[in-house]
Amino acid sequence: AGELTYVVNNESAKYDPGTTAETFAAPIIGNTFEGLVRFDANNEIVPALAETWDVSEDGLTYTFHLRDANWSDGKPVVAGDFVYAWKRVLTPATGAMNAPMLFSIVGAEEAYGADGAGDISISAPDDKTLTFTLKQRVPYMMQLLTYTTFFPVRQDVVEADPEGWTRNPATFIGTGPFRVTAFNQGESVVFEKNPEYYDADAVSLDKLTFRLIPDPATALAAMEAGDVDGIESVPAPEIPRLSVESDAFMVVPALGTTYALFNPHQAPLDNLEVRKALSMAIDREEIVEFVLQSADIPALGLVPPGMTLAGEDFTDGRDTFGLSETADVEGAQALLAEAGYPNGEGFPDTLFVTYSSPPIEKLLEAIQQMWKQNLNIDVDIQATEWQVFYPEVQKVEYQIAQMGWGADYPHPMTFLDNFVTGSPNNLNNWSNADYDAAIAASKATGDEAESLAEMRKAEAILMNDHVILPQYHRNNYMMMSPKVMGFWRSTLNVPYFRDAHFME
Amino acid sequence: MRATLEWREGVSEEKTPLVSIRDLHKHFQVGRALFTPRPTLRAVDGVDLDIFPGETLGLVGESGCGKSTLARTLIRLYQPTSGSITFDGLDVATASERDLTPFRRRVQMIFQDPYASLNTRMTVRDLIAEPLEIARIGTPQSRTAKVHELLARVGLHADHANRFAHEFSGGQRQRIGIARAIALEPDLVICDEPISALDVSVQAQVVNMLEDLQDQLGLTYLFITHDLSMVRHISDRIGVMYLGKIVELASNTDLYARPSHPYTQALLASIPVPDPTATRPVEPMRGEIPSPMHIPSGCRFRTRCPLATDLCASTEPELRDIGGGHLAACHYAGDAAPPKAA
Amino acid sequence: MTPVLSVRDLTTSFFTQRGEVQAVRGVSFDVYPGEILGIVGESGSGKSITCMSILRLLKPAGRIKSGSATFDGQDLMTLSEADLSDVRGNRIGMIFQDPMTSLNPTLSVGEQVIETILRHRKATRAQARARAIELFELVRIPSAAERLKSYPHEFSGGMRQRVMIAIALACDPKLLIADEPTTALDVTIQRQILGLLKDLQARLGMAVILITHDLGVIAEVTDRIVVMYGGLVMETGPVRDLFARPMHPYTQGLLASVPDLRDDTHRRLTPIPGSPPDMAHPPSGCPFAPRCPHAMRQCAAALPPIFGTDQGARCWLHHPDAPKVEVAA
Amino acid sequence: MPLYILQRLGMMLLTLWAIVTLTFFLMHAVPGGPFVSERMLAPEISAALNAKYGLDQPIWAQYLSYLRGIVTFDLGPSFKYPGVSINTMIADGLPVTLRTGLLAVIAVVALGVPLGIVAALNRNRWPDTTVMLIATIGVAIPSYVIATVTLYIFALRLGWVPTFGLDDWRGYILPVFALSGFWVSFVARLTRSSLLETFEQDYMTTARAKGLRPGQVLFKHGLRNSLVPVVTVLGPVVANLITGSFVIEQIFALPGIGRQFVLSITNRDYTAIMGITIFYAAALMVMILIVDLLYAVLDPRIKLTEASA
Amino acid sequence: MWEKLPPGDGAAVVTEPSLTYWQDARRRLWANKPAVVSIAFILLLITAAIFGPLFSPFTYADQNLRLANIPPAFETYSVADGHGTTTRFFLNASNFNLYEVDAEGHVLGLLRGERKDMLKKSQAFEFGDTTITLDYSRLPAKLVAEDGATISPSGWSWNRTYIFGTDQLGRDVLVRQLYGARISLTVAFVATLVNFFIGIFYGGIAGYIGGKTDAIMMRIVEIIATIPLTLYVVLLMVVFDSGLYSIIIAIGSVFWVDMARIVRGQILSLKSQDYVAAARTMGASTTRILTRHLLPNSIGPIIVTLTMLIPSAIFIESFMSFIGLGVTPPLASWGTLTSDAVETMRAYPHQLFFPAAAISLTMFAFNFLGDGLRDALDPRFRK
Ligand SMILES: Nc1ncnc2c1ncn2[C@@H]1O[C@H](COP(=O)(O)OP(=O)(O)OP(=O)(O)O)[C@@H](O)[C@H]1O
Ligand SMILES: Nc1ncnc2c1ncn2[C@@H]1O[C@H](COP(=O)(O)OP(=O)(O)OP(=O)(O)O)[C@@H](O)[C@H]1O
Ligand SMILES: [Mg+2]
Ligand SMILES: [Mg+2]
Repeated sequence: AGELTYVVNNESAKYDPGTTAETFAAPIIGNTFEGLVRFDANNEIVPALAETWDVSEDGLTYTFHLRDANWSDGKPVVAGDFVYAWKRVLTPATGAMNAPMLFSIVGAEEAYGADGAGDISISAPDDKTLTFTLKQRVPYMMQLLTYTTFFPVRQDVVEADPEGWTRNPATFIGTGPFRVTAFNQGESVVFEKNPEYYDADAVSLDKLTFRLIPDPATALAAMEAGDVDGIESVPAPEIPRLSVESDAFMVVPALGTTYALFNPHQAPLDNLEVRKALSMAIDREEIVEFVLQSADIPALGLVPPGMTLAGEDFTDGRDTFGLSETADVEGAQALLAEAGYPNGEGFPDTLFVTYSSPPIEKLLEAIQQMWKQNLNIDVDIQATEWQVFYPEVQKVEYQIAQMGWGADYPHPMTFLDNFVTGSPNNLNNWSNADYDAAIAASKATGDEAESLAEMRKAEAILMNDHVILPQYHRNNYMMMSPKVMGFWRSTLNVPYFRDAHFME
Repeated sequence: MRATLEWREGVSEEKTPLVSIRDLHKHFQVGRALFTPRPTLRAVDGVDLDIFPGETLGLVGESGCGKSTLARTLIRLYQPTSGSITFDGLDVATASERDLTPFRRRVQMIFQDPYASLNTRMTVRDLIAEPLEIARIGTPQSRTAKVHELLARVGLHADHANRFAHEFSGGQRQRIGIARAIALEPDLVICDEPISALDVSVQAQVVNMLEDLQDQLGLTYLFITHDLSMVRHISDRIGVMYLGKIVELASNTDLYARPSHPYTQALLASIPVPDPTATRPVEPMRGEIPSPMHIPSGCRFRTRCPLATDLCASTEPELRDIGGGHLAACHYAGDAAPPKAA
Repeated sequence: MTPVLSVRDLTTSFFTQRGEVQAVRGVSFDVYPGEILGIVGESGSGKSITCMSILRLLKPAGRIKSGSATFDGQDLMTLSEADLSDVRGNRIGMIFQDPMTSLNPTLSVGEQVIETILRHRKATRAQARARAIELFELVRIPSAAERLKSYPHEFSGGMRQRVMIAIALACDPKLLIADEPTTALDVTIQRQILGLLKDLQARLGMAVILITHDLGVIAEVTDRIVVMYGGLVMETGPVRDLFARPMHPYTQGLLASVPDLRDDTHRRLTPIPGSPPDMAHPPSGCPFAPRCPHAMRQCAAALPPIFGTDQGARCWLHHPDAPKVEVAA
Repeated sequence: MPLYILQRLGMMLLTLWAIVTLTFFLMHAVPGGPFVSERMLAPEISAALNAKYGLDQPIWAQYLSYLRGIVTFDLGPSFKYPGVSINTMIADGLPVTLRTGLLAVIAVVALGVPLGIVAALNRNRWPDTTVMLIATIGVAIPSYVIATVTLYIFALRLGWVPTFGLDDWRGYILPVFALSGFWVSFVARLTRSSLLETFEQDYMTTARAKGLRPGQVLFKHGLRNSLVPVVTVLGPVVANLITGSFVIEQIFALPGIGRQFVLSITNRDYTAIMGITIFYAAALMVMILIVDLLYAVLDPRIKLTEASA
Repeated sequence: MWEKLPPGDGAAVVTEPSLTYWQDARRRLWANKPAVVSIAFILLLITAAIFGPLFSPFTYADQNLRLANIPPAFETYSVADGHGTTTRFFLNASNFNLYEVDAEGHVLGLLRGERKDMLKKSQAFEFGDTTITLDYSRLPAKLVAEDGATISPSGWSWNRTYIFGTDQLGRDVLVRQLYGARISLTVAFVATLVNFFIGIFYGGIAGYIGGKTDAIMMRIVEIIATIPLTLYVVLLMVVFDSGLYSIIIAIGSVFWVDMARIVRGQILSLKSQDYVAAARTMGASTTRILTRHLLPNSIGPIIVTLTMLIPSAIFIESFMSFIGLGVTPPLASWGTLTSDAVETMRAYPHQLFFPAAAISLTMFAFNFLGDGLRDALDPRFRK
């Protein structure tokens, strides 16, 4: 029992699980919908709407056996709902941003290219069974299935109002522990316990409110004044104080890495020595301790810690790729001299572009100054709106560009896939046949350990080429009243209130 | 002693008028009605007038009869409603502001309200030097010298050049206006009650100065005033205005000797005499003063005229020559004796 | 008879960047009930400032340095601002010299009359309006009712002046201070207005201070005159005596400057030669001395007192020891 | 007069058209688009989205179809928020913005003008100095600082007002204060300067000479003649305030259109940009028309001349 | 005594030097103390902005990350190490770091203790034989000696190294502010110029000419005022590049509309004055009537508006910098310093205080100067 108010800083534009790609939608969809499987508080895959599942020997055919569960309006969830939902995503007219997530299903990509027509190997042999076949092995398929794109939607509701159904509490019918009672745009989303939820007994909260407070400082004030029970983020300068002062303060590891991209097609960054020198010359520890003033982790590689495969964390025993957490000034200077710029002389004017964001700009200023001090080179920073910045990065028209990546699913591949030749997210047009081969090999094998080894190999190839400048691995900093128990936030940033309850 | 301009002896035939006004009208929309048409006020309602070079034309008339409006229209501060104004060949009524530039230089005006016409943010020096500056005459030093000279002419101190208009008395302000108007030695000066605020001694001084200037430079004056003794003294010809129209126009001697319009007669009879022992006839005129928003039919003076007849109510009298160039707009002026003249 | 207004030793200066301008330098006079007192004098001699000082209406730069003005037994100089505002516009009406700038350009002329009435009289708006129409008719503004709605800029100079007169007369004041009330009026209307003043004077016993340059008007309506020069009263006396026998050379010069109506010979006018003193640096002696045809060393040395009782003049010539000079006008 | 108003309204449509056209092409000329999001879209997805929203059409065709929409008062669907029409977006956000905005307008008038009067009446004495010091700080400190600082002090430290939202009347205090601070200061200064000018006029002496009470002199004669610059400022201010402020709505978490507008620009939500711009333009032009009409009411010498005159 | 006065005597002729309006105005301005002080302040500020940084060991870009967020004044503690040396240091209460200082208040460096103990919320520091524990399990944090006694500060001191403290990257706030003054004052200057030369004349011409011209000109103003600034700025940024030059263009092209409207309103009510009519009859050109008559008489609202628009310009610049048009990091303007510091307002108020105070003080100076100018230009005002 109880009412809980949780502050979010951003509002999503779309709550349609199938079409949205916005991280801000996750808190709402994550508490109102469930897919076949879900993560528990320990980031383990547990059954959700699917009670059991079988994967074929070759790892290509998946069969899920659904439990008896109802939609929030009382209608039973059937396998056909999944078939409808997934095929809808694969219809271009739907405008689903994450449609490519389904492209590994046989026939899916072809169907998308043909306006949704064609055979897609998704089927529901009966109301309780869902099966699909993949073109190739996808080692992270189960993790992927926790993503909203794979959630079922109700055909009757969606077709009645394809655009508007997610805006109306009456038609926003889900399968999750809560259901929406009010969408107050720009202000709040209010939920109540969903009595039709298959595990409704576990749900304690009667009322849950996500209050939109865009300004983290205001949100913090609201939290400190006791007006709300939890806030999604805290202003960075307050982290030292809160971490000692407040028992509501929480550090939640996030699967994210902040890095910069070197454009290997542009002088002087086409020179590996230059790239490596630049990367070696920054003191990541100082950045974390004094610039971010947070508990973030200095990054020496692309993939963040926190993803376990074959019983090991991906980053366990990872090489440092010639980098160190503190700056290796002499090494960097030597490399730069080798590259033809002793003591930075003759180093061409270089532009470091970023998107407008005060903390990121601050970080870049620190890096800029480190390069200046340690290597005596001048790099200009240019911050522009995301809308201006991103298209230029897409066109690979930059020298150094600030970037970052957060996991879509908790598997290293979500990071590594981005650097495969031809990937839409390969933003510096880096191409390496060995890398591509290692990624392909990692996907092809059914052996987790081998897959892990191939991925580590791939990361090493990428990192040793120094086309990215890793900076730090992110944590999320939030607050939740210590009276609230059972709340957890996943490493994918979804806050789960399913089990949340107030301590007596 | 100065020779009177003998305009009657055929000068007018030779001389082309400097200013020639024909059937000039200036109407105003008055009041502030947001959604109904606003009433029309006929301030100047059909004026014909010639002003000859070198003469002083006096203009007298009842307060509110349209003298200032006529003057302001003549100088194109108001856009005429209809009619024509010709100044030395220039069609003032329709000329563009650019074409008016030389005209503006040649015609100056002394405003009835001295204070309002002086920019309070300028020193007297700047005020008086402004026309010179506009005309690009002289250097700053020579202009200052000229300003001092002008100040002396109107009876002010050179010291006053540094002060601002609000530091002066009414009469002093008036004199600043006069100095400014004559600074350029224009061809025509329109004097709208230039001396009413001055004490008699200064009046005399200023009038003498105006006359001297006229002698030296051949200036022409249009002299609007209520001071009938002064207008008689200074004018060559005098026009009498009543409710937007000229009702009588004659040489100064002629007008005083032979006032032919009943309004002129009433006017002359009302002049106060600076002699406490003098006795005066009873009030010469009674009756409601008509308003320029409701001008009476026929003769506009008939409502107050002791001689008015039915003819006066129906037909508007023309301004006609009643002999010797003496013009009057009365059916019974001159030879046509009034029927029941007392 | 006790005077309605008794001004004693009024001294007013303006404090400007250039120093002190002594506009009024110790003016004294009395106004008796039902009397019309004329003030004439050189332009800039302090007439207007005297009047403004009486009602304490000077602009901030001006300061009354000393003196008193007793009206109805109260010294206006020491009255509180609130009490004074009950006197202003009510028991003392004031007509300003400059009618254009003295009327509020954004209020209709009618409103400006009506508000005065409403301020001092218990009247409804309609009554006040009726009174305003009556006043407009009294001052001969045609179509009075209609023109209440007009704005000052829609009126001719003379009409504005008459609006000022209407405002001043609105509450039947005991004393009217009229600063050149008829300069912008033609003679017929001037006569009617002067007739109106005389009528009010006779009917209500209203006293009037009339400032004018028109000696004809002075001669016609005033009972007594005060002649001012250089911030000082130069001569005062009953109008007939003063016109007949001006005692002060300045008064003589003034009277001599008037053009003669009966004369059409374009005879040159005879102004007083020279120019008036600069009040920022007033001479220590008689301010008229530099222009006076009879000036003596004594005149430049010391300011003369007023000699004479009924008719008096501030001139050393009237000192018993002074040489007698021909002072005929 | 009615003719004048009609003419102005006609001109307004023309101006609106110009604004729509300029904004439309400007908006499309600016880099980015509604579907640039956090991450890269596969080309086929972008193509699908562009086709869905008609962005694959030539620009002039988009322009014409947009124009067709607005003549029927249909501002179109949001590109960013599927299922939301711009009409509802404005209708939803407007009440909040209007309430705070109008309160701020009231504050501007009810505080700015009296403060200006007090300052003018006490020229160079302590009340004047105090008001002018506050007014100077009021313009020198931007509203986001005022908002953040007051929020910290009054909501968090003192707990006098809620930290966010408008659920009770106290919630309005800080947003309205922060919204109006700059304009209160501006109006106070303008009023003061204008009044001082008016105090020098002769008719103020006349008003005193008539025995009017100080209040009458001040309000009827002084203030009215000083209002032209104040009204000039107030007109656009009203239009500004009733269309909201990003900063204030952001900091106090108000669901208004001011924040929405800025977001729509960062998101390149084309229809929302256009819709709110049109709304603002209309509000501004109506206010400016009202200002012009007020000029004529305040000062009869100002003539409203029809453009044809 | 009674003999005739020789002509010319008795008239004390004192002639004052001839002053034009402008000379007179200047004289009045010099007599206005607040205005003179303001002029001095502004000149000082400009001088400081130009030459000040030369006297500092730091540049706007020099970072010392370890000395980030140091306040301008602090309470110092002294600890003896048992070998005759005492260490003076202070505690930064917002990030729980200890910084060594010398007796004068020069900051010597960050004191490194053991790793922070996140559980016990404490950190130990060793000074020779003495160990001191920083205990922040309870706020305010306190320093505890080995015997468990709380150490109290020995006094307080101004920060001599960084007079205004340091920012989040350990840069000298004062030096950054001096550099920021260059940009912000330039922006203020440009805004003033634009308002003077475009706003005032645009509004003046519209108001004075009236009619069709006015209608069209004011519609253009409406259009400029409505087109979203952000779009416009983004486009400018794409066309030109970021930098001061583009800010000048951006501010120059849109930042005068308020002034134009104000001036137009003033002119509308002034143009029917008789002195304008008088000037027209003298043949004065429109320019002259505007510059000599109408504008001087509108100076009050003009100056007020100008002094209000300057801070707006300074903040618009920071907004433009945020979206990429404007100063590029690490350079900062007063506007960007202020907006960056809002985030740290609670933890490090000095970072907000100094730029905000700089802007406010400058505005005071501009206001006093503006008021002084206005009074100087209006002869009717008494002193
Ligand atoms: N701007 C205006 N708008 C409307 N009516 C006006 C305007 N100017 C003058 N009038 C009206 O026109 C008539 C004539 O005014 P004008 O000023 O010409 O009179 P005048 O002869 O100069 O009188 P006075 O001798 O009193 O100055 C008056 O009735 C006046 O009310
Ligand atoms: N604000 C002021 N500052 C400085 N001097 C002033 C000011 N007002 C008036 N004076 C001076 O005071 C003197 C008296 O002025 P006042 O207006 O009383 O003259 P007046 O007798 O009414 O003259 P007029 O007949 O010309 O109206 C003049 O010399 C004038 O210059
Ligand atoms: Mg007139
Ligand atoms: Mg006077």
